[in-house]
Amino acid sequence: MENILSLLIFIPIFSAILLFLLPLNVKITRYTSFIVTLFTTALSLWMYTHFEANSHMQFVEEYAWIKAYGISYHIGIDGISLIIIMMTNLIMPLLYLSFWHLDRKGYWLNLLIVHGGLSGAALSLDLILFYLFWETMLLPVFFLIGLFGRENKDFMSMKFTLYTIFGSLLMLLAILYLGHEHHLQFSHWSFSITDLHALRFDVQTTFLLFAAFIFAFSIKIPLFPFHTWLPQTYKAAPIGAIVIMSALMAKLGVYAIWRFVFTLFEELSFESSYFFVLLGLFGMIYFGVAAIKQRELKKLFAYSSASHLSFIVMGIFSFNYYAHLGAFYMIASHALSSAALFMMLGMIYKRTQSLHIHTLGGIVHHAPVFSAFFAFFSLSIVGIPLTGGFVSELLLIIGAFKYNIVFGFISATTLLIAILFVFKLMQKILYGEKRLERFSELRLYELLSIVPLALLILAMGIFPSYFLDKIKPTAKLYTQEETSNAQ
Amino acid sequence: MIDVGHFFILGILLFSIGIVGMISRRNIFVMYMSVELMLNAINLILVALSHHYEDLNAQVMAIMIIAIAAAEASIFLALFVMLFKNARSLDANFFTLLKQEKHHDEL
Amino acid sequence: MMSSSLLGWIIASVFFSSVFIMLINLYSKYNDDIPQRVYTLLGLGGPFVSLFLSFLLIYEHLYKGINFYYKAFIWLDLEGFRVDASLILDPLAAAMLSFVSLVGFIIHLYAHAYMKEDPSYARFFAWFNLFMASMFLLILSDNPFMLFTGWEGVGLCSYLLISFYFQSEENIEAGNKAFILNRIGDFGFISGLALLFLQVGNAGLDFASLEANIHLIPHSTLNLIAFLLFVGAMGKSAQIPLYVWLPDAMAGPTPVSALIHAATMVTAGVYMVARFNFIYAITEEVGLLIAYIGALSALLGALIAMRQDDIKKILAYSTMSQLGYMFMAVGLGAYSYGIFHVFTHAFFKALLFMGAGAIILALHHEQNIKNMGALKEKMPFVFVMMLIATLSISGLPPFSGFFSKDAILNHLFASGNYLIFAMALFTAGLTSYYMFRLLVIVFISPSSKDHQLLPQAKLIQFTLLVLSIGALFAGFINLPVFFGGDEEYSLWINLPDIRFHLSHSNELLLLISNVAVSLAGIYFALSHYMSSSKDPSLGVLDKPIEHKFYIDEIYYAIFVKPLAWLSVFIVRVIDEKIIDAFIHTVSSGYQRFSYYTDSVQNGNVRYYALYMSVAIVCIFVYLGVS
Amino acid sequence: MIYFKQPINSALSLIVTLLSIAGLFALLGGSFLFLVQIIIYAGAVVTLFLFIIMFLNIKEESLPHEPYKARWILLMSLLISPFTLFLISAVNNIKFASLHLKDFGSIKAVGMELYTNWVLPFEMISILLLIALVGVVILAKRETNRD
Repeated sequence: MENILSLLIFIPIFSAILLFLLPLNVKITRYTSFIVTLFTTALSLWMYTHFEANSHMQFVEEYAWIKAYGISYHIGIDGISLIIIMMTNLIMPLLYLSFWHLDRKGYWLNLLIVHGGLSGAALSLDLILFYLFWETMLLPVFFLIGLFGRENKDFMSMKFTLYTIFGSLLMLLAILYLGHEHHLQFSHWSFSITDLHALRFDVQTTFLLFAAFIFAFSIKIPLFPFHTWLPQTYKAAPIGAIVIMSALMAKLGVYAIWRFVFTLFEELSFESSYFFVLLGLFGMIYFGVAAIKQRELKKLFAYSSASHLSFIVMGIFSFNYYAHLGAFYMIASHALSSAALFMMLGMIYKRTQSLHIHTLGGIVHHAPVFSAFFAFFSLSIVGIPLTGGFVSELLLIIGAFKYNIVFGFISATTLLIAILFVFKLMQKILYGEKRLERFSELRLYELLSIVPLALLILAMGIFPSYFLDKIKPTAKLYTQEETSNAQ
Repeated sequence: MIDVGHFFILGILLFSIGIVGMISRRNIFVMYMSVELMLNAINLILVALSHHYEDLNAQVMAIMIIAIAAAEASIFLALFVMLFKNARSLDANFFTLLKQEKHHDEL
Repeated sequence: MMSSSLLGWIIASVFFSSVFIMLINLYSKYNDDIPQRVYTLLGLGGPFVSLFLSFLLIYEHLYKGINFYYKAFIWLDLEGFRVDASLILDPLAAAMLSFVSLVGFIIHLYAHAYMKEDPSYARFFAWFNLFMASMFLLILSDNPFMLFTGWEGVGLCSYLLISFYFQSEENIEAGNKAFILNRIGDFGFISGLALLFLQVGNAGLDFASLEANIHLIPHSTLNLIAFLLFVGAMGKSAQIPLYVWLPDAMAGPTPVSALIHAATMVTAGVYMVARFNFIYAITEEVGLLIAYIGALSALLGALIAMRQDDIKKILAYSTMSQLGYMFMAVGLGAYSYGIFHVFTHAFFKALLFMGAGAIILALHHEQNIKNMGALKEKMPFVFVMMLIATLSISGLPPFSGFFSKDAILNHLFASGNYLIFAMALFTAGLTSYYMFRLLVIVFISPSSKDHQLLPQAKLIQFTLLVLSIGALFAGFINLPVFFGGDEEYSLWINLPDIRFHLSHSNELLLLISNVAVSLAGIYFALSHYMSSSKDPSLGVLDKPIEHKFYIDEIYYAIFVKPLAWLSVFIVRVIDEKIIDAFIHTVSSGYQRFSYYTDSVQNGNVRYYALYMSVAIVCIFVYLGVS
Repeated sequence: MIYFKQPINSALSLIVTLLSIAGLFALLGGSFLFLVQIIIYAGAVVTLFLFIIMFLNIKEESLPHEPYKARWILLMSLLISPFTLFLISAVNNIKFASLHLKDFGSIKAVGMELYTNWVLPFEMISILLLIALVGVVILAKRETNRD
């Protein structure tokens, strides 16, 4: 199983191409793609068990690809990419399951391609390769929104795509510049981050390159003030695309900051940490407050996601062990919770054709099981103890206090921000006036798609130690480096 | 004394006049004639070159051009007839089918 | 110290009974109804096992004098941050455990009778048992993080149970309010924990290690930590300024009010302060603050309770007021008295609520005392029970409330904080006044209506009887020296109390004054309400008291409205009008640019030729120049 | 030629120009071209032109309204003058021999060239003419009046 990472990336992509070329009907496509994702999930679980708890890159594969320019096929996995990979592979089959009724072939194919793109982006250690996969996962989302979205989907898919491509093009420029600079300084081309790590620039160049990378990633995450595509895109996008964007892609932005920005611009990241911690905290409160008065559920959770992601960014820029671990853990726990929530929003939409708070209400009278799960997942994003969210919030708050006591206090308001809208939301749509004529209870496949998530969230809250063991060394390694730099 | 250079100069002048006529006038007939004028200017230069190098190839080329011009003239004129029948106009500004319809997308 | 997995089973039995009820209940939504006795068996069996185990362990603990502990698993183990999921049974925990499990089980029995007809019987017991599990975890945990887990758990269950009757939006609002205000407290709590951890956490996070290292923290930081932790207690125990949720919390079923919002959960704040006694013992400034807040809350609660008409709200304000007493005690270093008052309060307040519940049930869910009256003949048993509880809360000897309240008042006086003492004493008078007002209006004063009463379940009467024994005699376990006892309870709990010595004559004087103030309150209440249920005027205070000093309105104006406004402002103005507008201007700038370049390509071939020749000319000019 | 309002005037002046050019061809020794120019251009093309102009029977009002014709021509001349001047100055720099009339470009010589080295393009031109012929017939026959 030396090539397990490549398998994880290319099995979905190739099966998507194959399914596209073969004249199969929707049913077979659906079954095949579901089995493919189950297979990758099994592979990833195998990899998880064989992943050793240390901070080195594991399962590394490196082949020269375009030799003349030093572009190589270089992939590997460490603690933080492990999280992304595991989350991707856990959520994807469940996502398929929750849309079992959907009869559009393109939907499944696009999801498979995004799946491969996500895995690829999370595993690449070569900047060009990374850029390739980064865009690979963007285009299917463009199609998903454009083909299966609603309302002003055309406009929003364009806006989303242009916005993110604009960011990533700046990043591409920066990547090319880095390779070129490597050529100048070491007289051969390379785009591998381990090589580029050795480059040194003057202050201004570093700043510009840093800004280009940060710009690309903060659009994807999104950070204030690059977030305005988010609520409208979520409103227009189909649920599958939202689950991917919110649960996985946004996290990938954070991951990319960690993997590339911190590696390449270690000192500058450290020096600018104050700014980003502040931005993260500001974003957390800003988006959280914005969510309070949202009346469209997808927009509401869009702001809520943004709030949590800002919080995660605060964590990784705090540069200490606890904050890093908390941020990692929140990447996982929030991915699970938000995936589950958006999947449940999809179920609501399927039943009522509406996601506006005023049209919903009193679901609990019709569907108590549905309400129980919805309430559980809502509470899990609030960070109730015994859910993974609590552990991550606790670690992040401790990390923030360690960074700066005032920021610590601000970060502790995270306990308040989310509940302000989550509880109102539960009141309006689950309880409250009985506005819906009927609302059918969860079906078996829907239950199957969310129960694993619920169990995992609980397990993450009750036995965090078990999950954290694998990622601890990665988080520690970086902070040690950072602290030694600080001294 | 007149030498080959003067033929060149004449050719250049004719060509320029052709360009000026082509761009300045809106009458499609005049525009077409300006094109013909430019072709002839080129022919003149070709023949002058042929004389200068004492090489017949250039003359053959000029013959080709004349032949093509003849073919082209017939098609042009057929088109003109059609255009005039359709639009009752000889105004070049009137025929702007190349132009794209202006429409305002969002964004 | 002795390890015993039974400790874990105290929590696990209620927790699993809750989980099983939940699962069976969810399963039943797809299939036929499950007979109610399945739920009853699970719902009452779990707490019974817990009760049995608790008393087994407490008995062992008392008999052998050893503490028990149980380490389930490592919850978190990071470098320098190790939290075990471990439990400990020391005297303080045993003291809490004893009455929580006992009162909890009794209220479970009561709830079984009370909720029998409710279609959501199963849901109720699922959450009730989950609450018990969280409460046990809160009490038994041996480190602040597990305590916080239980702390949040009880808050969550409290939310779920307050909004139990979710058909009405008001109840859900009340639940939301409770949870949000609790969360504000948790904000303080978790900040305090984070600071505490960063100061001394590396040496271990269980209470014993924290206590051993507490002297390493600089005093100012410790003050901050102590204050932040107390903010958590403010939320949970409904003290000023975070008390407003407690009266609204009465929207839940009455057993919930009895168990959660009177006997157990709200006292968690007091328990927490007592748990952290090693911090509060050396931060006198914060202790004094706590005492003042407690005194103000006690006074405010008592004042508002004077003019409430909803029977459960009166009791809620009274709870707030009694909690104020507890905080006065723990703030000024009398931890064991505080816990002792928690202990006695659990009995008489639970009894009051359950009596009130019995009345409410009998009167077809009528809660307004002005619509009641002259129930003494119709419900003599309940009347006696309520009378016992009322006498107990009023602090008349020999009822349990007397001993605990007297001990606190004496301590307040002896500590020399006469202002606090005066407020507490005045509150004591108010307490007996409003409690007797309630009692008299409900049972004695003439009623305009003739109520058709529902018959009383035997089980309810039995549970009332059991509690009334507690309300009567619980006080004797901490008999002060003055009465010939030796404060066995305080000695057993073994907290670092600050002791002041009062002379015998002073103690006698205090005793007389305390009782006299209570009697005066009773006298005023009786003299007024025996004949009519109309409230006498209090002059200028009438309006503010009736409107609860406008606190809800003020909070709404200061916090809720601006926040809602800000939210709309962010989305409508900042996001849409500023940031997005900017981005759209940039992108539509491209569009406008393309509009102009587009008009160059006007479809007119002549112009194309023109552009071409312009380009050619440019090239030639360039060639000519160079 | 480019200034006349009526296309027929322009066409007539074009004939004059073409004939003059034919004379110049003769001066340069292209006797065959001289003939071709007169026969095909002046004889066939421009005649066809005149024929069409007359056939269309263009009225005054259907001529385009060109109020700024003179201005356009002036400006274009100015615009194009650098191009022209540059080329002229370039040509002036080259030393050319004076005209030496020889028997050069006779019909036979041109014919030899055409049927040996240029035979393939020549044949292609013929096909092109054929295509043009067919195209014109189709265009002219098409029912064009859509209104």
